[in-house]
Amino acid sequence: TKYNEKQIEHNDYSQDESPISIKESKEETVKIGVLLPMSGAQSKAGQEVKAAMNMFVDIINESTDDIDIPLAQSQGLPNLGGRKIELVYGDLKSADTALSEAERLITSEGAVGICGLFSSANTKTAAVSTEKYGVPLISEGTSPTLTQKGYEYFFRVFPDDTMYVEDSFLYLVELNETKQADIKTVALVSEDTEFGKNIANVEKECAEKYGFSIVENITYSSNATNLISESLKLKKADPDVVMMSSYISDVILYIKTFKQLNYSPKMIMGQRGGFMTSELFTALGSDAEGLCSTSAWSLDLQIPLVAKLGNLYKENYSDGVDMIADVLKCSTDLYVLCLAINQAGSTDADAIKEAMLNLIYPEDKLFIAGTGFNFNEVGQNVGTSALICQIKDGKYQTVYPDSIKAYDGLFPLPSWEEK
Amino acid sequence: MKVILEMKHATKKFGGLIANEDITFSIIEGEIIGMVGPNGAGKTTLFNSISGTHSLTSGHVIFDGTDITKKKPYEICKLGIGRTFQIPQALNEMSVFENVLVASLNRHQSISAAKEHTKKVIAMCGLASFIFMNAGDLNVMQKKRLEIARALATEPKLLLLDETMAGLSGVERKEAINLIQRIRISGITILMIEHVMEVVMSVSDRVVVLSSGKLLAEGTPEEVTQNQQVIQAYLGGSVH
Amino acid sequence: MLFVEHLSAGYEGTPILYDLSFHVEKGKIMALLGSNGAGKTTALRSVVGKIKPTSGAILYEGKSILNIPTYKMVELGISMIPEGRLLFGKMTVADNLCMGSYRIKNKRLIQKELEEIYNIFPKIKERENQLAETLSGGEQQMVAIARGLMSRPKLLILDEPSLGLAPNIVKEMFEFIKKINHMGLTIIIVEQNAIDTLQFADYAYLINSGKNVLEGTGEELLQNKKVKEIYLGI
Amino acid sequence: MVIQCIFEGIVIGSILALIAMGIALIWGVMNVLSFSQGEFLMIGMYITFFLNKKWGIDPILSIPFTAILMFLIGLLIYKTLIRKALKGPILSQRLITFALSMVLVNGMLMLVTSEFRTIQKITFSGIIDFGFLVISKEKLVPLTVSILVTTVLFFFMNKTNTGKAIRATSLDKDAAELVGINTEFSYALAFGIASAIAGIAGCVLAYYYYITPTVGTSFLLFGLIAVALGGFGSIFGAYIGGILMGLVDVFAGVYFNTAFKYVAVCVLFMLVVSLRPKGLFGK
Amino acid sequence: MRKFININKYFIVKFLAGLLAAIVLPLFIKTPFPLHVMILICIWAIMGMGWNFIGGYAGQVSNGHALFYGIGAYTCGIGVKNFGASPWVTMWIGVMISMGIAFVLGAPLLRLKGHYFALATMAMAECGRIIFLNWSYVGGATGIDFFDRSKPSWYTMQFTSKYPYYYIFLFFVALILLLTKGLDKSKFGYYLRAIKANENSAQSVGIHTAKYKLLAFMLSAGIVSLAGSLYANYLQYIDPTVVMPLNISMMICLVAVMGGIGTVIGPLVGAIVLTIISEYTRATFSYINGFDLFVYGVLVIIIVLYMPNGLISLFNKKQKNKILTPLEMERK
Ligand SMILES: Nc1ncnc2c1ncn2[C@@H]1O[C@H](COP(=O)(O)OP(=O)(O)OP(=O)(O)O)[C@@H](O)[C@H]1O
Ligand SMILES: Nc1ncnc2c1ncn2[C@@H]1O[C@H](COP(=O)(O)OP(=O)(O)OP(=O)(O)O)[C@@H](O)[C@H]1O
Ligand SMILES: CC(C)C[C@H](N)C(=O)O
Ligand SMILES: [Mg+2]
Ligand SMILES: [Mg+2]
Repeated sequence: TKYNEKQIEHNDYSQDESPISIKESKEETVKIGVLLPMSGAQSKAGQEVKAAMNMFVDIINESTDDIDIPLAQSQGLPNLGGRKIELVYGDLKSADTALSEAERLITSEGAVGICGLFSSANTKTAAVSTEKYGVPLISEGTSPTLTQKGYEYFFRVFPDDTMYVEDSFLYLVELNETKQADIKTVALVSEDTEFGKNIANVEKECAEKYGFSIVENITYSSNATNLISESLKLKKADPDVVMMSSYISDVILYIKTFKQLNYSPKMIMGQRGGFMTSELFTALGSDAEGLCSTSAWSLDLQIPLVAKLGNLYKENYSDGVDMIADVLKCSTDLYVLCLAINQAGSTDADAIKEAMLNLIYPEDKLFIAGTGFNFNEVGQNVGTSALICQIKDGKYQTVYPDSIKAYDGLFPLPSWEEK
Repeated sequence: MKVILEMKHATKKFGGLIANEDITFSIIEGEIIGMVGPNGAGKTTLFNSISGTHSLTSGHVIFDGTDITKKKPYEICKLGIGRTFQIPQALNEMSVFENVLVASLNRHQSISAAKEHTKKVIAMCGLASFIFMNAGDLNVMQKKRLEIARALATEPKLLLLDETMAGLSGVERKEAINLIQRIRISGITILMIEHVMEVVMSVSDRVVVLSSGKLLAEGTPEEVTQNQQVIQAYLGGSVH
Repeated sequence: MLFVEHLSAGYEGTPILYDLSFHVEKGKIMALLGSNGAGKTTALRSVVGKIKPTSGAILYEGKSILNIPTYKMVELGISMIPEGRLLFGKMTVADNLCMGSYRIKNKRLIQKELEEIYNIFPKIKERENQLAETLSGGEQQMVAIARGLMSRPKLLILDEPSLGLAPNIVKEMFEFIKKINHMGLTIIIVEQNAIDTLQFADYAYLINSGKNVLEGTGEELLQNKKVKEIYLGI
Repeated sequence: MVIQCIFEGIVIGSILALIAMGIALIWGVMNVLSFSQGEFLMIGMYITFFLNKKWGIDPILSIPFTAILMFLIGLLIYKTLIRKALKGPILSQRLITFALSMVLVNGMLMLVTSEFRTIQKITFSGIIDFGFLVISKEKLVPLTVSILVTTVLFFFMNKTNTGKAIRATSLDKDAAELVGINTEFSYALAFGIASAIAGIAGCVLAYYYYITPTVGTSFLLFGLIAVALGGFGSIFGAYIGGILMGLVDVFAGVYFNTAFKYVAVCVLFMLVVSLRPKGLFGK
Repeated sequence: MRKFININKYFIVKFLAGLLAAIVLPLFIKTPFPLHVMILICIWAIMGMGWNFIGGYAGQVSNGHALFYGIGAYTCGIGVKNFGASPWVTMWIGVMISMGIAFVLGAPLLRLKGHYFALATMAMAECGRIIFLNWSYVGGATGIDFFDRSKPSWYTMQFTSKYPYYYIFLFFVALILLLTKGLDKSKFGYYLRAIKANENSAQSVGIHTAKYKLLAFMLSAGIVSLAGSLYANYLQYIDPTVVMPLNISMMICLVAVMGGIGTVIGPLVGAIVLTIISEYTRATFSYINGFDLFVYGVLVIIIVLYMPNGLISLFNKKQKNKILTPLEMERK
């Protein structure tokens, strides 16, 4: 098969490996490289991820009895003689710094795995380094292309864009069926970098598949100073659902612009990014009510561990900010990596990879939606599943799938005057 | 007697202002022509039209048989007209030597030949002690001398000098007159604007007088200075 | 009124003036002569604080003005008309003149001064609303002088005012300088037009290479053989 | 739709014009292309934000305070940095303001994090819906303020003695000193005023925009272009340049393509300056 | 004549010594990060030297060279990805395309002066970026990664080790350094400097200013494009935000200005200092949000403020503004 060919290629790629050998770290700690945006508009999200990662590091390094998940009760990684985890940070400014920072973390800092807050573009370049040095890279870059490239050391714990988008449309279908929502038309709004462009493509396919017609397909400049013309076009097209993939700045601007133009869409379905941030609440206040976003986790999941982790985070790590799905996702990546290292009992990349592919995790100790951590050969966790949240009372509340929903989704949204 | 420059009905307007109006005269090879006239008469404007800094509103400039009315300054320079600016335009960040060198490159392809030529021109213009000086730091008179040097270094057939003698003391004037005569001997025709009548009188073969944009008089220095109109418009009372 | 004693000055390590002294009495016209590059302009610039002298003293009305910044000179009553004009090219002629009286708050005085100046230079009035940079060289020189006068100075410093002016204008200007001098203005003038200048100057200095060479009343210098030979070229 | 576009275009243009005004002033007087103007805008927005958060002061009411505070900040930056930079070549001045903007953005990031904030308590809000035109009251603020600022600045620069002195300084520093103008003061004043205008722009922008340390950067390029489009040295030109860009932005987005609306703006700019190398109103 | 050869000899000795040092230095480096920094230095040096022709020598400060950088990068990327062409060939095609674009856009834009030119080039680069971002043939926002193992490394210029990159890039640095040196004191160099000093008077001494400006613009576009090609091969992934952002345009200037514009080795010096500052502040200070860029900005300000003529002014204190005495004149 295609994949096998690629894998073979990669095998000999790693054989004629660079002359620079990485020393097996003999220090006490196991170092894990964390790449986060430290400056720029996304650095707040970066900070939150950092805090959440610190929480997991503390859970692993200290014995934390009240959180009943593997590695919590012991100190450090038991299979490595109790060696502790240490995070080494790198800055994500752009895709090319992702490459050099990943490299620096691996070669200069001795990181045995890389995780962090990545966009797909940054993941791609970071993967150039991690593949080269044979170091596991766990990223929530959601572009499906990442798992199609034949990367050997790449893993994704949560869904990719196809799953998210598919879920969004399934939700629309459900609304039509159960609530006679009569949704026929959608408009696609996506920012013009990799993140938005990819999602728009998947959305187009899905819309066709589920029989929705696209009445407007807007690509906009992600550093736009205004989104007037975009919003005017939407208002004119008046779709039943606006599907958006945007970063936080644009989400805020769109919602404000909609309001100023007295345009109230019946439904706004966001694809994480800006729709899955804590800043949404502080910036938009009540205007954020009713926005939907795909997600893979939510504080209202009916799992006791979720609330426990959420509280621990909120009280000790984040100055009272609630845990957001994307923050949990990235920090869970770190946790999963630690699980694999522990299971492997070594920091050798191939051992970790092996452990990753055969990760054993007690199902009763899960704190995410889905069935667990079962990675397929391309590095995608098949045990994960997507869900959809709507903002209600200043919180993300699960509305789909039915099995785990916290409340009945609101459709259509009230107009601005009624709100 | 070969006519080297010919102005035919040259007119230049700036918006409503007519700076040059229907000016016709010609210059013969080897001559030194003085151009005088009240301030604002349009002398510099005429220079600018000849050298291509701006183009005439109507009329023609014929140089050495070619119509150069619409040509660009660098083309005109290549054809053999060198000019100085009334308000010196030195290449400020460069040294005096480099200033002249750049001009020498107009006729010399190789740097070393141009350097040799530069040295000659600099010596001729008495700038030798300033060669390493930044042109921007020269004082006004020195800049004017540099202007002459640069114009000369392009090896022109016709040299346009715009008030290069202003502000020279007696001895220096003598030197400058000397320089001009030497330039003429080397076969260069000169058209010079000058307010210092002493200089105009002593070197020019002919004098052209402009006033309010029009050609007021033309003739030998003596003729012109006797001209009542000229005395009234320009010289004011007696001549010295 | 102004005493300059043992002045030494220069540019970034290039000394130009060595031990130069001159002075001017109230109500008199003093001329500074010297060949090109002698340092006349440098001396005047030192007086108005444009360059910091390395040593020496400058006393104006009995007080040292060595460390006073240039812009305060106008307040003290010193106005300089620089070599090379330095007009505000993108401003109209009227605005240029108006800037000359920047330090005067009395509108009436300004108006009066303006009228006087327009009398002397009718040409300027014609060009009142033209941008200064589009004026002819000579016109610009007139505006520069006019602007200098607008601040109603007590001491007027002129650096080669006749530069680029038509002969008839030069004559008029010299007449004018005499006139304002009679009205009580003290004047320092640097000129290459030495014969005319010496004729009306009360006192004059000849400098060379930044040092005093000769001094005396206008007449004395006019008669001096050395001046005639070396400087006037007669 | 067209009417709505015109309205929105002018509103966006008004903000750009306000930013452009400060840039035009610094450009005109000091001949510096100030890359930090966007950051002054950002700081102005934060001042407005904190005033609002602490004391509930409406952004409009905080204009005087923000303007004065920004004026002082501008003075401080002038005294510590720009004054010295002015002695260097033009290009290094530009790069210093570029580096300054980096310092300001990241300094702010360290102080207040990148968290996106908006002003919650505003008095002047709501919409008037005419059907063919929706006017949001918040947007009337930039509209009026920018016209006011332009007029005041225009009169200040052209009719008052101090304004003329600033202009004179910009034309010839040496000559200005000779006629008794304290050029240092002129520069400082001009820089201060430019910062204050950025502060005012911050106030009105904060009315309906998000606030984050990087917010100024995206406005900067268009502010710069607006100045050049209008023709530098012309305050009126900067205003028109801004409005024009706002209109092109909206119309190109609606009737051409949203992804390429900035291409339209840039191309318009390049066309205009290729035909008129000194901008529309430049002399 | 001999005099000038002497000067050249002196330069060549310095040049060879520097080259030798640059060649042996990596042998003492044990970790890849410093080598990575050195590779970046090479890239920035090439860019700085390229920009130097138009911005430094001719004084037409372009703030839009990211466009050419991007074009260089994309030509290589697309060449490898879509045509399997070797970068050794495609980078020259990139140079041609960049020069072509510089030719077309340069004609109208170079008529602009000062800040206008800077802004117009900035707008030009912005257009380029947005067009590439939305142009699906070149991968749009997704960019292209053209990692290709099916052909030999020397053919694709894709190596697993950093050493080959370093030496290839170093070769180009040396090449362009020599080119700059050759042009520095040539007619072309003098003409550009004259244009920078005063276009009006340059014209009046017979310089076809428009032509020379255009030549300089094209030359610099070509060289910057080359840098883009090389970098693309190093990164093996490009998208418009990596190779075409406004920041790159500004950084190119910064490199040249920091080192000293209009000088031969200025941009090289600037590249060394700036890259080291940039990479090491990030490696050291990025644990606090924004701190590294803050430090970086402060350092840049300090250096540019206190050395407005570039770091190079530390080395050669020119005996400027000297009025020669008659004695010295004779010796000359
Ligand atoms: N670019 C321009 N725009 C408008 N008017 C101009 C321009 N250039 C020159 N003038 C006007 O044209 C007239 C002629 O100017 P010009 O410089 O040719 O005079 P000139 O004879 O050289 O005088 P001077 O002896 O004082 O130098 C002047 O009245 C001047 O104001
Ligand atoms: N900015 C400067 N830097 C260095 N040297 C300078 C500078 N300005 C003037 N000089 C030099 O100082 C010397 C004296 O100049 P100054 O202008 O004082 O002479 P001057 O007596 O006024 O001559 P002129 O009659 O030509 O006006 C000249 O050799 C000049 O080159
Ligand atoms: C941070 C997220 C918006 C990144 C996004 N999931 C991507 O793959 O690009
Ligand atoms: Mg003239
Ligand atoms: Mg002088």
